[in-house]
Amino acid sequence: MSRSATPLQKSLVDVDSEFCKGCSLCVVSCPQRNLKLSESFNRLGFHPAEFHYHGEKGDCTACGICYWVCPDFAIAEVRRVRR
Amino acid sequence: MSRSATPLQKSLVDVDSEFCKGCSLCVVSCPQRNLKLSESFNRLGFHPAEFHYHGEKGDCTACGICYWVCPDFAIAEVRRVRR
Amino acid sequence: MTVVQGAPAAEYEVKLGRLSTLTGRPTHYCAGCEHGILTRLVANAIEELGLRERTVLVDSVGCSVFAHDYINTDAVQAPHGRAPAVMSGIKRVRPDLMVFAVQGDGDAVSIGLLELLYAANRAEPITIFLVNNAIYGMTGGQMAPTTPEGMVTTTTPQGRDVAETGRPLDATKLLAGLDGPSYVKRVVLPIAPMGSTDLYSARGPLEGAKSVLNAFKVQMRGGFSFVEFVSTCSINWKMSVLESKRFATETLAKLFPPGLYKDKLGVEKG
Amino acid sequence: MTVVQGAPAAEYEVKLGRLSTLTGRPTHYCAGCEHGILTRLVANAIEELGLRERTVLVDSVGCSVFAHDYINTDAVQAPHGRAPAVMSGIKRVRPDLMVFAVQGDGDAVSIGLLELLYAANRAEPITIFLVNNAIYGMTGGQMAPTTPEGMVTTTTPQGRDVAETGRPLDATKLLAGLDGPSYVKRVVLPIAPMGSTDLYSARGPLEGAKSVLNAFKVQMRGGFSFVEFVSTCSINWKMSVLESKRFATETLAKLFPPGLYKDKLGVEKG
Amino acid sequence: MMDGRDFMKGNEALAIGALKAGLNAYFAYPITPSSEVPETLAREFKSPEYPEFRMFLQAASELEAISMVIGAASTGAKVMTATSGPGFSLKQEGMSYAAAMELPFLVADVNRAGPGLGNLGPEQSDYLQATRGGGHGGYRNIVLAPNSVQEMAAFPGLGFSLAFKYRNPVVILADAFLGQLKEDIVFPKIAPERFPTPWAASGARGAERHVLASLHLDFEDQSRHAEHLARKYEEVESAEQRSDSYMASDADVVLVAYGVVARLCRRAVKELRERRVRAGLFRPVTLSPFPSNDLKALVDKGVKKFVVVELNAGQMILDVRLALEGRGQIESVHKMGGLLPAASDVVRRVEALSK
Amino acid sequence: MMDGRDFMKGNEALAIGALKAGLNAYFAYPITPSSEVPETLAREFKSPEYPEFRMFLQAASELEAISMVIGAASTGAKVMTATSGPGFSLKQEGMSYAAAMELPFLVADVNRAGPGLGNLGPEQSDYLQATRGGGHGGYRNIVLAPNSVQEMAAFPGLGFSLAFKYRNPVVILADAFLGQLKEDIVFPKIAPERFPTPWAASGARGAERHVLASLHLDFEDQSRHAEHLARKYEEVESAEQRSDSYMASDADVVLVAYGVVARLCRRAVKELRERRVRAGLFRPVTLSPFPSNDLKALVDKGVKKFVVVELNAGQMILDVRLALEGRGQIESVHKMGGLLPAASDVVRRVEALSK
Amino acid sequence: MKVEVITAGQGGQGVLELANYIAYFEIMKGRHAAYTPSYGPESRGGKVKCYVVASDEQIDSPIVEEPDVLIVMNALSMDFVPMLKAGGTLIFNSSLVEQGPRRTDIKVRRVPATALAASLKELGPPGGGDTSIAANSVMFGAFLAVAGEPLAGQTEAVREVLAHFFTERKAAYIMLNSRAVETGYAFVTDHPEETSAPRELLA
Amino acid sequence: MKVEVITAGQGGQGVLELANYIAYFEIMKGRHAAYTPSYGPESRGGKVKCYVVASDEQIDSPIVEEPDVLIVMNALSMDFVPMLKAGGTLIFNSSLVEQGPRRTDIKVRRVPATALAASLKELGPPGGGDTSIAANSVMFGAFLAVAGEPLAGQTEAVREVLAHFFTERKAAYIMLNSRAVETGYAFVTDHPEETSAPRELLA
Ligand SMILES: Cc1ncc(C[n+]2csc(CCOP(=O)(O)OP(=O)(O)O)c2C)c(N)n1
Ligand SMILES: Cc1ncc(C[n+]2csc(CCOP(=O)(O)OP(=O)(O)O)c2C)c(N)n1
Ligand code: SF4
Ligand code: SF4
Ligand code: SF4
Ligand code: SF4
Ligand code: SF4
Ligand code: SF4
Ligand SMILES: [Mg+2]
Ligand SMILES: [Mg+2]
Repeated sequence: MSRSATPLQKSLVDVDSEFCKGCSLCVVSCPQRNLKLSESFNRLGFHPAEFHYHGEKGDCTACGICYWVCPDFAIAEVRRVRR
Repeated sequence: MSRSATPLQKSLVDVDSEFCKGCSLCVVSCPQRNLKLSESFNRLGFHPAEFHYHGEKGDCTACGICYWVCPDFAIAEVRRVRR
Repeated sequence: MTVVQGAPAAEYEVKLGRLSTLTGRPTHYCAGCEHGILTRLVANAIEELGLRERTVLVDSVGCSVFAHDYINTDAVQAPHGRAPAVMSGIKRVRPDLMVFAVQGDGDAVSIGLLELLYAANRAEPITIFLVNNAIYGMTGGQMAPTTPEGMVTTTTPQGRDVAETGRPLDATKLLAGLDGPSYVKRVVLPIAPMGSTDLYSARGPLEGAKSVLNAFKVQMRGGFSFVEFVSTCSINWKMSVLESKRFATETLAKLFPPGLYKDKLGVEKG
Repeated sequence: MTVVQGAPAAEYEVKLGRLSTLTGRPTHYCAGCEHGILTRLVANAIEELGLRERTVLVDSVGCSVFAHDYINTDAVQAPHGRAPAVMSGIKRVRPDLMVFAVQGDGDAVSIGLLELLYAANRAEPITIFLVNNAIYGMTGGQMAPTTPEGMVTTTTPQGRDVAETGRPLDATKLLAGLDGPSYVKRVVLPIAPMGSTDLYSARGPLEGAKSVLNAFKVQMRGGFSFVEFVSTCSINWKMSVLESKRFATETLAKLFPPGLYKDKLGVEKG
Repeated sequence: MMDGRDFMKGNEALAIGALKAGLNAYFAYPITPSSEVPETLAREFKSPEYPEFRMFLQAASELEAISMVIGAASTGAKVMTATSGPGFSLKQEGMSYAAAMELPFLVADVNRAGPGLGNLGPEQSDYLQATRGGGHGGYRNIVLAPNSVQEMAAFPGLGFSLAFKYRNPVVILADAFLGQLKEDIVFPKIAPERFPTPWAASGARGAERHVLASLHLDFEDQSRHAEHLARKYEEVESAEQRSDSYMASDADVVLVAYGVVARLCRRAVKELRERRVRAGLFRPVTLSPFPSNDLKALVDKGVKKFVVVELNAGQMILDVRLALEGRGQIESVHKMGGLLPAASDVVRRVEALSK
Repeated sequence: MMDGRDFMKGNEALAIGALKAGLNAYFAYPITPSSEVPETLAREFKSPEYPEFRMFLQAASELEAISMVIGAASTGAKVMTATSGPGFSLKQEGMSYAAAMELPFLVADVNRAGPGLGNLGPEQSDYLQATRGGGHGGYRNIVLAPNSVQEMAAFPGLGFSLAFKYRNPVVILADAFLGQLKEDIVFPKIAPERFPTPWAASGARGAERHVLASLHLDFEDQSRHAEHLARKYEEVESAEQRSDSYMASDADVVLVAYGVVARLCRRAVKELRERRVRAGLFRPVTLSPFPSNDLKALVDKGVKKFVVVELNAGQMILDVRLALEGRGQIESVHKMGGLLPAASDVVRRVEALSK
Repeated sequence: MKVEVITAGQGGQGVLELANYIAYFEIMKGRHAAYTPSYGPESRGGKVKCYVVASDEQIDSPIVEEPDVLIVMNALSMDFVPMLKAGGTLIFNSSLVEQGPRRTDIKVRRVPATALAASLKELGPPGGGDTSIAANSVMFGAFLAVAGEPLAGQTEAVREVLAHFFTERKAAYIMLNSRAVETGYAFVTDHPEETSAPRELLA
Repeated sequence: MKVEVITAGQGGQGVLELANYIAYFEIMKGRHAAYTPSYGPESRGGKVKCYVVASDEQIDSPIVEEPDVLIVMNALSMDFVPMLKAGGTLIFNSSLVEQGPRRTDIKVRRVPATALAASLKELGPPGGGDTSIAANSVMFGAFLAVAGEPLAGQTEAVREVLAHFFTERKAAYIMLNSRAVETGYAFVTDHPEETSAPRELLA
């Protein structure tokens, strides 16, 4: 289970890394580039995606794209801080 | 076998009456009305068509319509006098 | 043999006569049925093209299953609906043969729809004649996929309810929508009552004769050809022969409009 | 359960989260496969419509045969190609149920084409999602009826020769040509490379989500709904995952153009 | 009729019998000589007399039909289909799936003469196909063989009981003769049996969900399932053998026949008895399970000669041989192609044998 | 390989074997675990090495495939199709037509675990379906059971010989294990056999025309045809039984097994002999006709105990029982679901039995 | 007591219906009956042949190998005469069959059924039409007479039999057919040709 | 003489190929060999297990119940160790398997196959790439060493084996893999750990 979020960010994505097959769909689809494939392997032998709040192009907006494109339910939750 | 043609008519139609099922398609399609269903029965129990050179509307023209519409190959031949 | 009374045969020439492509056996078809008419058209075209000795008829299952009793060529029987696949099998190993089938609407448009569509889509050089009488003739008048709305059949005793059973399927339209076929045509085959006169028009059979010939020509030129013949089944429609002609040419022909739907090779232009 | 470091769960609200319509089991699908994406879309729509407890999934045979392992509803397995008929059987005795299937292109457009066309023509109130990956995925990459010309598959090692095997069949077009269906749509499901940037567009999955929801709504309103998803099979196409997305969205999408082919009930208008 | 009797064809009786047994749905593709089944049902569809008969649908093919049956049966509904040989062959894949998914339903096969298209006369040539599983994977059908219009009417009820009890397809194996035969019959006035279907897939509704699938990728899973099915078939084998005997217990020669042939043989037995030949008749009512126990019991009682009469080249005779395992002489009388043996022929054969 | 040997899968060998036997055409719908057959043939299609291989076509379904086979076989061509259980079930109607029309061709069934979808492991659960005619109307297939990659390569040739000799479909019944197994094999260098086909429908060409139909509306016609087929099957029965034995003639216990199971049993026999148990092996090579004569001969030689080992709940054992008719004790060892029995299990069972 | 009947003729002559009338009549009398139609290709033209077996007991075989009564409607079907049981009765349609049987061990009734039916023109469809199709009902009457059924008091039963088969649109023909039955009955009673079937045959 | 081998690992590790190399090598030496892949669902990820039986005689059973040699590529596949014949040899990929076997009645060879393969980077695809996929060839080499095959003079044979499987586009990898075979062979020869398999096993 990947837990790479910094506390109290506006929005967060939980990657269930044991479900991840490292297909990189989330990585290439995230408009902010908040996701990267990890260097390490998961139990299935894949490099799972890791969430970073500060993406290459900006902060996670909880847009949900990664959630919708992930074929393996590995993007388990997209959360937003309560207003 | 119906042989109702008068000798040396311009054209003739031979009805193979044992093939005829009396469906009357030739009767109602012949433009000259040269064909009629016989009063008698054939071996199959049908009233076979009979050819008459002088039809209700004129003489047989060897147009072949009866030949083409007959479902039972009972219009065996359409003949014309040799010129 | 017929002898014309007093008219020596020598004085006449046969304009239209017996065909060696017919076996000469009387048919099992009911009186007035288009299956019989088509048999003659087919035999005539085969003879005209000189193809009798390299033709294989594929029997479909329906009233046309008897076709080989009348058409005097080699013949192979297909399981119900599978004639297009059997034909494909023959043609794939013997492209020199002329292969054709007469299928019923149940055979071709119900159980055998997949085989029909696939053979057409593969552009198999074969010829299929569809006798669409809007009913299962041979088995005693059950609903066919082509049965018009409201028609009473033995399995739709209250008339066909399209909300339950779907609308009549149009095979010609489906085939015309595919790239494969070269020749797709629909002909209303029965003789047709002509307005006020009590004469019936033979346009259907005459158009049919031409279409059969063209269909074979298309196959000879390597194309897939298909002609649907809107037909009758007076026995199972529970109509007189002439009533059935009226129904087919007036009502069915509206549901299944005749026409040349596809003619890639331009055979109709001659 | 995931715990966000230092961020008490209470301070966050879940915008998108776990679905009770998913079993929570990891999938057998290959990495990056649209079968997986579609599974989430379907589960999401069922949950959104509150239909989980009256839904029956019909498993087709193909990679989607595993669907019941992931989608947490009642399920019945159909023989290869027969899902539309099995669904019809269910729906005819239990019109209160929501019945859907995910079919592959081999399942639906090859062996099961007749069942698909007939169920559509009868306007069965069922929903079919077609995953068109242009190949037989589950069985290791044989030619499908949707395989584009020239594509190498294990049964077309020289590339598909359409002169021998026919042109790719377009199920969406065939269905749109029938009266029965209420909703016929084609969506290019994979994420798509966007011109010069190295970002991929998620329009496919998002459009997919909407289409799945609409398809179910159509069924709820008594209509037959069908959505074809142009998809990938990187494993059997022998491409990397991202190469396969490019091929699907650029090449396949031309052969199978996306669009709303039919929307009798106007669900897309809202 | 005033005395509560009806006069109808076997096929019609099968249809009405199914309705009286609470039939919910019928899906089939027409084929002679079974067509009166759908035709009768089409007439009764939506009749207030059979409110449980919710669906009659003519399918586009036998494949579509059996798949619709699978779908409807999955929900726990009482479903039937009827066909004849060529159509039954097409249904074999579906039958295999259904057996694997343990779905209860009825299939009537009104056996015509075959193989191939054959003709529309009666035969019993689908015996092995029906009893041994014409489909792949080694499942078994339960097979009932009516021999009268009365039984054509009664066996749908019996069939549903067995189908739901064992969660297995039941085949009613009739033939063209029985289908067309008309006799006077009585429909007993009993309410349709109800069967609990806790396994049905018809929406989870708060309860556990049900998955009806025949896929078991794991070898151990599939093996367990196959063993479970095998045990079930053994249970059926030991509990459900049914047969009829007529003058068999003191017989020297016993005719073995089912269906309409058994009636012809019953007549032959009477004639033989008149000629002082101690003949008897053994009629399997279930063809699968084959009533081996009752047949063996006859051997135990001293019967030594058996004449198997059937409308095929020798199919049931294999089950007779399996049951007897060498104990007793077995002769075969058969006829095919739509023809029936004459009772007098049977009499002659038995007389010859008993000399 | 330098020494003329090849190393390939059973499925590949079947394909190449068919090509070397002069295959003209192949029509099939892919199904695991038979897919290497079409895949191999697709690769060789249009290769100059096999000029007689004129047609490879992937059909849209098994129904289309078997119908194409019927068409091509009608012209006298050498045709094959391959499939597995579910697909074989779908082909049963076509098989029945083909048997009725007396068409020669090959069908390979690479048996997977069933019923239904089952899984992709090996089973022998299509035994009765293949040997007893899974289709309607009481025809018979000729069924060959290879047990090695070498036989997978050789049996298409044998199959065509039998098919054309008797004008009957021949089934090569393999299983998932044999299909996937790779072994070293040798293709003998012999020219493909040619078969006269005076009956073929391929254009009359001055000669008498040929009608290949299974329709015989007249009962007497159909009866004659059915009797003709029955006589043919009897002829096959008496002339074509094939089997292999291994250490069987002096054995106390004989294992009966076919296909890959026979190889496992051969190993078990060796182990048993090492343990001084006089075990032997009887392997049916033709499953239909079943080699009853050779099996009976073993009883005549004094073998009293038989252990039938098969990958199903007990199918071939019926043929063994029919052959022995009570003479000898018969035990069954079986495994299903893709699993194979361990040779050691077999050894244990036989040891227990021989005590 | 058991009686076995074969009716034979050509498609369209109402041979099946005739057999049905007989079977249904027997059932109405409280007996068991089995009726077997011609199955097979003959049903589309050609010969048609039906079996009827009626009995007080459950019927063993519905197949008739040696009929007690054979009713023949057309010339071709005289082929079945050899099947007739010695001492049995042949009733044939003398309107269409010229040549009587050769056998001398049977009783024979010539009934000009087609002609008798055709003579009932006034009961035909309005506008006048061929009533010869009621020839089968004439034969039903003839059968009843041969079987020694007293027609008096049975008119109602006969009508009920007909009503069972002539339903809906066809109900209009009940009158014609019941008159045809009477005609056939009367004809046989009035022409005690050769010898009549013994009473006990159907009793 | 007969040798029975099981190769086991995870999809993508080249377990099937490894077994193929062994079988083909045996055949090239003029012996008979039978190779059985994992069939079934495992083929898509999960455990993969292959049998190889090689023998001078015709092979009875291709099924391996008690292998003489077991080659394990990943941790999960150590599950197969109980199958190994007493006295047999286990070769395992110590790069991915931390925990050795518990059994003491077998010979054991730890070969860091993945690491050894990865170290052959210079032979990888141009632009650098992971060569750890050649771990199976390393194991092939290890097997040859364990089996007592003299590698000297066999390089050609090994190359032929590889050439049989690496065709067309894949031919580029022959070099990498034959070096990997040598590496595996050398590793085993250099690390005579525990005890080595007896020569006669494969002779
Ligand atoms: C597999 C199978 N199913 C059903 C049948 C029965 N059957 C024979 S012909 C036919 C349909 C006939 O209708 P159609 O094809 O329209 O031909 P028609 O007789 O009307 O010309 C059917 C259902 C069969 N012979 N085989
Ligand atoms: C009757 C039958 N024939 C063939 C098969 C083998 N089979 C299983 S899935 C499949 C096709 C898979 O392709 P597709 O439907 O496109 O699904 P995908 O896996 O690509 O999603 C085939 C041919 C089968 N299971 N049953
Ligand atoms: S929610 Fe949107 S922004 Fe955040 S990681 Fe996912 S795709 Fe990127
Ligand atoms: S899309 Fe899902 S499976 Fe693919 S890399 Fe991202 S989290 Fe992993
Ligand atoms: S040939 Fe023409 S004119 Fe002459 S009879 Fe025939 S239809 Fe009439
Ligand atoms: S069309 Fe032919 S069958 Fe019909 S009446 Fe005329 S001749 Fe006779
Ligand atoms: S049943 Fe119908 S289609 Fe068949 S021959 Fe008679 S009229 Fe023609
Ligand atoms: S085989 Fe193809 S379709 Fe199937 S899961 Fe893998 S990528 Fe998806
Ligand atoms: Mg029709
Ligand atoms: Mg696909």
